[in-house]
Amino acid sequence: MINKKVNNVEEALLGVSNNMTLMLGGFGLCGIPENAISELVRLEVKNLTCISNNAGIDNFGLGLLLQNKQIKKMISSYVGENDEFERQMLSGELEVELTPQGTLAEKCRAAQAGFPAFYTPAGYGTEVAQGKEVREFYGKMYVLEPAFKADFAFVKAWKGDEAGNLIFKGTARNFNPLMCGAATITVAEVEELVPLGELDPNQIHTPGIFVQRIFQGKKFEKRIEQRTVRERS
Amino acid sequence: MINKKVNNVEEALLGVSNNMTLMLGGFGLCGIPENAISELVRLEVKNLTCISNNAGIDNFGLGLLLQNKQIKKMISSYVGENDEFERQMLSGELEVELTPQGTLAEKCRAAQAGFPAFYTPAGYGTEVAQGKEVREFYGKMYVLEPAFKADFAFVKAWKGDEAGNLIFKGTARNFNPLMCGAATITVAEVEELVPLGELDPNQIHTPGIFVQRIFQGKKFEKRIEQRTVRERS
Amino acid sequence: MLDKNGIAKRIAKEVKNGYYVNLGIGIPTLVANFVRDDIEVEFQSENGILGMGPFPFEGEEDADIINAGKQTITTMPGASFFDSATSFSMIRGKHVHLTILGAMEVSENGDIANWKIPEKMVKGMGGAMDLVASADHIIVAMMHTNKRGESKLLKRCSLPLTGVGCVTKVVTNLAVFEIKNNHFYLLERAPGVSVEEIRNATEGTLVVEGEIPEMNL
Amino acid sequence: MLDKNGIAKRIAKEVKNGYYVNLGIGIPTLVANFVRDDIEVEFQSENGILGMGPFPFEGEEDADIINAGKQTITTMPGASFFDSATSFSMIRGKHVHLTILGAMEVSENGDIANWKIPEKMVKGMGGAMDLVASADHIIVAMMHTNKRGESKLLKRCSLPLTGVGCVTKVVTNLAVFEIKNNHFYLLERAPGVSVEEIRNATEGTLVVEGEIPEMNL
Repeated sequence: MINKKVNNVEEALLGVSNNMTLMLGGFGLCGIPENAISELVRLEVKNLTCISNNAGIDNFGLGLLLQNKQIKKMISSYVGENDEFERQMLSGELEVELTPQGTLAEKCRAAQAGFPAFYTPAGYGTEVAQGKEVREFYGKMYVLEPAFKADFAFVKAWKGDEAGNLIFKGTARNFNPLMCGAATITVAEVEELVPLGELDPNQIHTPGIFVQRIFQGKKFEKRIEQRTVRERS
Repeated sequence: MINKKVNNVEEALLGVSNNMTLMLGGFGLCGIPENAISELVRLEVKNLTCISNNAGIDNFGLGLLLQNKQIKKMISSYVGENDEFERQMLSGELEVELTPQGTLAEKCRAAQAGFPAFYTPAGYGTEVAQGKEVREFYGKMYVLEPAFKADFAFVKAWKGDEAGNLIFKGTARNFNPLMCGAATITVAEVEELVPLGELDPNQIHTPGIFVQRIFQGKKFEKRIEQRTVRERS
Repeated sequence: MLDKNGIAKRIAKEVKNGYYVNLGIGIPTLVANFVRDDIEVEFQSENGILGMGPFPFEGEEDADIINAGKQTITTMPGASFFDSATSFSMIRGKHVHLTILGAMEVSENGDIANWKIPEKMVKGMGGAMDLVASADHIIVAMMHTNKRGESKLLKRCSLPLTGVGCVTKVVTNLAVFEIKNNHFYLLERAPGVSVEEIRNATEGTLVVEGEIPEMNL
Repeated sequence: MLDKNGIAKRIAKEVKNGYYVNLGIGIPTLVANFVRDDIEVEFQSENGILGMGPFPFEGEEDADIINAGKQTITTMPGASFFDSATSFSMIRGKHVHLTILGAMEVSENGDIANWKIPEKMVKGMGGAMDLVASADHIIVAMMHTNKRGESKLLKRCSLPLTGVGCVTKVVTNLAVFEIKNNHFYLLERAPGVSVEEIRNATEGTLVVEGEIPEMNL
C-alpha cells in the first residue's frame, strides 16, 4: 500500500501558488472541496484558473475566491446564482470559458485517462465550436475538444482510506471522480478517513492510484442551494 | 422503474440471428456470459462476428462456438490457450482482428457513450495502425480508432435487479460494464437477481439504463484457467 | 390558453412506456407530476442520478442528493448514482429517450437558443448543449411569447444557439407544434385558442393542415 | 549467468518507493517476490485490480479474482477492482509508473516485438501495446538469446512490433542495459559473465563505457 495520508489541509495544499490551474469538484454546492477552498482563501494565491462546473454562490464555495479576486479565469458550464461573478464577467475583470457540461466532464476524464482530445457532438453549430476543428462521422457533426491540463485537482469524497481509495455519496459524486488523476497532483478531502481494509475493494469509486494526497476535512458545512420539500400527507 | 426482467435465457436471446455482431464480456474465462453462450450454441446461429477480449478455451467459453464453426470473425486482444482457434485462424477459416486490450475496452466505452472514434497511442508504429489515421498531439503520436457497432451485448454480473442495475464481483467486472449499452440490445445474466430496492443506489456498477434484458442464470460453472496457490506455512 | 402546469400536463402525454427522460429546469420539471401512473418511466438528472423521486418530506432533505436544478430530491426503488461522465454517456449515447427543456427562442428549422443574452445575461449552457446535440426526441416547453410580447417561435434565432436543427416538438401556452421540413406544423390548439391567434403570435413559418383539434388534456 | 529468478531479482531493484507497477506474464510476474519489504509499492494487473497480493492458500481460490495471466490471486489491504477502461486509464494516463514485460526481440532504438510470429504463432498483444505506448519507464525482462542461440537484442526487430522507441531498460540473463541514443548501453554484467561474452551475444550496437561492474543482487 502506498500511503497518501497527509495530516491537514495546510499540508495537503503545499505547493499551490499563483497562476496555477486548479480543478475543483462539485455540482452547485454539492460535493465541493470546502476545506481546500478555505485554505486557498487563507493562502491568498492569485491569478488562478479554476475548472469547476459552477462558480459557487456569492458567499460560499468558489464565490469566496471570486470575492477575494483570486480568480483570473473560470472554466465552467453554468454560472448563474452568483451576482459577484456576473459583475466581474460583464466588467471584463474575469475571463470566462463556458463549456458544455458533458464536454467539461469528458475533458477531465480525457486528462485522467491519457487521451489528448475527443470528438463530441455538443456545441456543434454554436459559438462553443468557433475556432475548433469540426468533423463528420457517420453523417453527424462533431467538435474536437482537448483534454484539460491542470496543476492541482481538489476533490471531496464521503469516505476514503490511506491508500487514497475514495467513495462518494449520492449526487455529491458528480465531477469528483473524473478530476482525480486529471491534474499533476490530486488532493482529496474526505468526511471520514477509515482504517485500511475497511472499504470493500469491489465498491471503490476512485482507486487510490489517482490520488496523491488525502486528509480528513475538519468541517463540512454542506449547504443546500434549493431546499425543496413536500408536505407529509 | 422500467422492468427489464425476462424469464429465461431463451427469452433473453430472442432476435439473435445469423450474421450478427455480438459483444461478449469476460477476461479469459472470468466473468463470461456462460448461459448466453450455451444458448447461442443451441440456437446454432452462424456467421457471427464476436467481440470479446479472449476466445475461450477449446471446450469452454467461446471455444464452444468455435468448435461449432458458428464464428466467422473474432475481434479480440489475446487468443492464446485455444488450439482450435489457432487452427482455424492459420487455415484461414476464421477471420481475426487483433486489437490492443485498452483499445478494445475503449471501443466499447465509445459505443456506450456516443463517441464516434478516439485517439489512442496504443499500436502506433505497428501493424495495428496500418490503414488508420495517425495524428500528433503535444509531440506524441496517436491512432484514430472507431467505436464498435454491435447488435447484441452479452454480459455477466454478480447481482442485479429488475431495473437492470448491475454489480460485478472482483476481476469478473473487466469488459462487462463497458459492453452494457454498447450494442443495440444488452442482455445481462446474473448470479443473483435481487428484489428491487435491495441494491444500494450508491454502489451500482452499471445503471439499468444500459441494460435491455436481465435474467438469473441457471448455472455458472466459473472455471479457473490457472489454479495457482501457495503453501500454508 | 395554458398556464405552466398546463404545458407540463400536455407534455406529459408525450412520455411513453419504457422511456428514460431528462427534464430541464422550470416548466419541464413539472412534467413529472403529470405522467400517468400506469406506465414505466425513469427520470434522469444530468448531475448524476437515474430514478429520481419526488421532493423529500420536510426534515429529510439530504445536501448530497439533489437534481440538476440544485433542488433536494429523493430516489425511487431501482435508482442509481453515477459520475458526470457516465451521466453524459447516457445522454450522448442516446440511452435517454426524451429530453424536455425550456428555451428563449426556437426556429422553424429546429434551432434552439436558451443559454445567453449577449452583454446582458450569461448563465451558461449547463448540460443543455449535450442534451440537444444527442437526443433523438427533443421537446421544448415554453411560453409562446417573451415578456415584450414577441414571438419565441422564429424564422431564425437571434440569440446565440444552444443547438442546431434538433428540436422535434414545441409545446407552448398556445399550441403544440412539430418541427419538420423547416416549418412549424401546428398539431393542437390550447383550449379556447384559435388558429388565428396562434398564427399572429408565431413569427416562423406556420403550416396548418386541415382541422386543428383542441388539446385533450 | 542468471536464471529467471535472478533476472527477476535484479529487476526488483528498479522498483522504487511509491511506485505503481504493472508486471507482465512470465519472468516479470516473479519480480513481485523480490521487492524489498521496506518500500511502498502496489501492483496493478490490467484485467482490473490494483493492490494485487500473492497466490491464495489452497482451497481459497476464487474464480472471480485473477490476474492478467489468468492465475488465481489475492488482494492486499487497500486494493480495488475496476473495469478494463479504468484499468487502461491508469496505464495510458501514466499513473502506472513502471511496466515490466517480456519480449521476443528488442532493438537498439527501443522497439519491442512480443506478440506475433507471422504464419506460426499469434497469441495477440493483450495489453502490451497499450502498456508500451504509454509508460515512461519500460523494462524488458528476457533471456539474452532465443532457443536457436540468436541474439534478441537487435539493430532492428524482425518480428511485427508491439511498440516503437519505448523500451528504456533491458535485463537479461547476461546483463543490464539502458537504451538511449539508439544504442544498448551496458550497465552491469551478470555474475561471472564477461563484457566479451555479452558483446558476442548482442547483435545491436553495444556501448561499453569504462569499467562495467558485476551486478549486486
